Amino acid sequence: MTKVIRLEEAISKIENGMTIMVGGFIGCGAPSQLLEEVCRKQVKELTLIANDTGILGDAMSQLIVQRCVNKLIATHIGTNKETGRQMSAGELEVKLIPQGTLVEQIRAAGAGLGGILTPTGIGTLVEEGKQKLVVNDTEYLLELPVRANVALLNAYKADKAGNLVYRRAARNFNPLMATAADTVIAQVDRIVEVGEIDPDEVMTPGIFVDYLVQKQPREVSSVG
Amino acid sequence: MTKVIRLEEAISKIENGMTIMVGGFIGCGAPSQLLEEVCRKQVKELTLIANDTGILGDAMSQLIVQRCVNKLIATHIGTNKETGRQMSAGELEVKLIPQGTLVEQIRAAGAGLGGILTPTGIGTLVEEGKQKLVVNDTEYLLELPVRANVALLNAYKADKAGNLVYRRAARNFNPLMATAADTVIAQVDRIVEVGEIDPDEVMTPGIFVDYLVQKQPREVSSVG
Amino acid sequence: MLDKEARIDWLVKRVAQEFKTGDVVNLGIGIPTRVANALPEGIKIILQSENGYMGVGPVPEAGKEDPDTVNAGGQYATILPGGCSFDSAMSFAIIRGGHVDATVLGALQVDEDGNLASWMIPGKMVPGMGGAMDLVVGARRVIVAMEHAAKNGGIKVLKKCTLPLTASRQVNLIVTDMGVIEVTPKGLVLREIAPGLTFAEVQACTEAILLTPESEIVEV
Amino acid sequence: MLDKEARIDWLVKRVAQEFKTGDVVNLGIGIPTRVANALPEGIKIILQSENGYMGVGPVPEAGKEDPDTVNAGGQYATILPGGCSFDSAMSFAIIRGGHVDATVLGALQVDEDGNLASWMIPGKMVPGMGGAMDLVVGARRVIVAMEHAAKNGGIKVLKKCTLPLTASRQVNLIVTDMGVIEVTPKGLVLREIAPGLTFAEVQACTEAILLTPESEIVEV
Repeated sequence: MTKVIRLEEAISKIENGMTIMVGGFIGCGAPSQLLEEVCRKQVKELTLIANDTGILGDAMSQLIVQRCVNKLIATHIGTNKETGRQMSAGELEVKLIPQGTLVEQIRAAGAGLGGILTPTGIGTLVEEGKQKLVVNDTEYLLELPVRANVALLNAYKADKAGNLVYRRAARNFNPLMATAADTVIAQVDRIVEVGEIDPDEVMTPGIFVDYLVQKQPREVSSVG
Repeated sequence: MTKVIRLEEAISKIENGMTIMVGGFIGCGAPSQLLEEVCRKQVKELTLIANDTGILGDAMSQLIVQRCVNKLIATHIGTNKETGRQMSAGELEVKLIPQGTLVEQIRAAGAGLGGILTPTGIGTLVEEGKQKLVVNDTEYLLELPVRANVALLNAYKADKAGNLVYRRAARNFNPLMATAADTVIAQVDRIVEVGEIDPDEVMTPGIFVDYLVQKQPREVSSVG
Repeated sequence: MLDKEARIDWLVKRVAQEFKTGDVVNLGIGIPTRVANALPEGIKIILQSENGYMGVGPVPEAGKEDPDTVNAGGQYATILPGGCSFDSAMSFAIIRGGHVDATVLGALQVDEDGNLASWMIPGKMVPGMGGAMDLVVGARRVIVAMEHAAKNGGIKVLKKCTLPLTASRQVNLIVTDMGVIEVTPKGLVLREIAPGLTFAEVQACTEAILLTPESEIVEV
Repeated sequence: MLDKEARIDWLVKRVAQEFKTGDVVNLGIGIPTRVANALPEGIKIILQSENGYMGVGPVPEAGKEDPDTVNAGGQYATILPGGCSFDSAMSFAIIRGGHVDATVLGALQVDEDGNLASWMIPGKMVPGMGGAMDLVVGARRVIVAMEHAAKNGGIKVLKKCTLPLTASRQVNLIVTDMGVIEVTPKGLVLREIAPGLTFAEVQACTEAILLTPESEIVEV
């Protein structure tokens, strides 16, 4: 009963109308091949939770361009002009959240917390509709957990038990999202046998990960 | 300006009456040589925040036996009978906290959160004096941040910039406490040059760590 | 009737039948720990140790103990291939976040509402709750594994716990050396009786009223 | 008066004088990024990148770019020896938890109460706040580094911000190509004036009333 499955089978777990979380930060650490398959399959009416919507042209941006998403929860959309255009045209519902808050909301969902108190956003539009609490004379916003049906992640290395290792800045939201979705799918550069990763090297325990997809090497197109 | 200092100099940062956090879980991952020096120096009236008070005879237990502590915040004291004795005799103030709650309280202090909502303790004595909030029809306790003047940690490896690596179950509370004290001191088995630890291997960023103390090898006493 | 040790063996084996391959399980100290060695042929579960790792293995051979690898009871342990270590925040995120399929733990008292008392006897024994409160609230299934009666003969399966609670209404199953009791909205249902015992004998050692699997109140 | 590029250079060098060795600093995109290359001789600061690492180094040589090592603006970057990588939870624990000594960032508007607007112009430009709101609330010191006037000549240092705020009352210092302005409980104090300018010239480009270092209201 291996966790390693084919790309098409992995993406078949995502149904129209689902909420998905996608790791990555302006493309770095985003599961590009999983996203390409979501676009190819034309999954629709998704709610997308991600730091951003990539740079116009990359795999993440295509989720928006190809209109797979009708609701977006993100921290920054400035690097993909199409997201702003669809938002302004009323075609895409967008909820912008401070990055540190989104991180904690995802973590809270994964960790079974009912919410966290953050000072971020006090005195700004972010306050709207939220409960405020005062602790030790400081005002905080109560921010609630955020979870998804499916998380799409990118990892550098995995063993067949699903233990994940990330590399450099490609880690970002990936390990948090691994804890906060019903189904967790990771695209991995290198899949190794159980026992080949030292216990201290693991960044996401395998119990969180349902499916692994081997990332396919691509030919680098020569310039000119 | 190195962070590596002598044991005596490190422990001189702790003054009578301070609040200290100490890593470790029933001795595993506890900074034994730092604790021995606290006892030797007879620092007094400490508030101690730790998972437990060790096993009678080990370095952690000696903090209690030698009466360095007059207030204890812990999750479990069953492995050190002297702690229970002092508590029953009214000599030591003890506050028992669920382990997952203490973890999040320390993390909240380090992460600038005003508190977290946990379901743990609802319907028990742990509720007493705490604010309850209902989120999505579930009751939660609001638990507040816990921080200290000084954190005493144990790590397996460090570079001279203070980046720490822990080993196996000796990690436990150490990385959390590193974020939640004004002064952070780590006892380290192996101190290496800056650049010798891969960025992805680091478990506690060096910016959190003020001082490193080289752990001294001890002769293993032969049995019998 | 079986002798005491055989009854405990029965209990341990019976708890072990509750799992399927891949389940993430946290075993408490004492009787619950023995469940790891009583799994049915072919069933492989993943054991979590709340002090910070996944994939608890067997006790190490003499001379191969690693001081950095101990279990939550402080005893030397091992980590199996495919296991991983983490800090206490991740450990309790796993526990509280519903990522542990079952926790098996002992009890001082348990009652017909699924309340559990396991962490203190006021004025007498206050070891602290450690990770138990989080485990009982967070695990998907809470299984109490204990001797049916206290050492002094005192009754432990009650109408209402009298000791301070570990958690309210979280226990799903009570497996003792006398039988297997499910906590249901109607009350405690005695699903199985240990070899050689009768329903009446189990009820006689139980304060709470036990229901038969047909869920009717039984005249004792 | 210096030409525009020289005035920006002055601004960047002036911001760089605010740090001491060992300071943990987060630099925003644009003018703030240039501060890294303008530090006084012998001063070494530690740069944090909110997407997940500490110890931001110089731009990599051509051909040595690592797709996993980019800065928070998405450009290729490097990690210096002694640096370390982490997830977004740790990154914002560092930021929100007060472990960043200073953040340097641009602004659309800033006012005499230390309010900052930098993340949106309603109906026109809504890129989102990214990590800015956390940085401004969490960093021990918030330094705004920007051109004194908007490209269209509009005034940016106001009595009261009119755009949606990034944070309330968090700005400590405003360094522009015209001068260095400290936010104090009494109001904005013009501590330094860029070479070739007069107090009156700076005030003329500023809606908020500027105070002299002697903290008296100046007749312009």
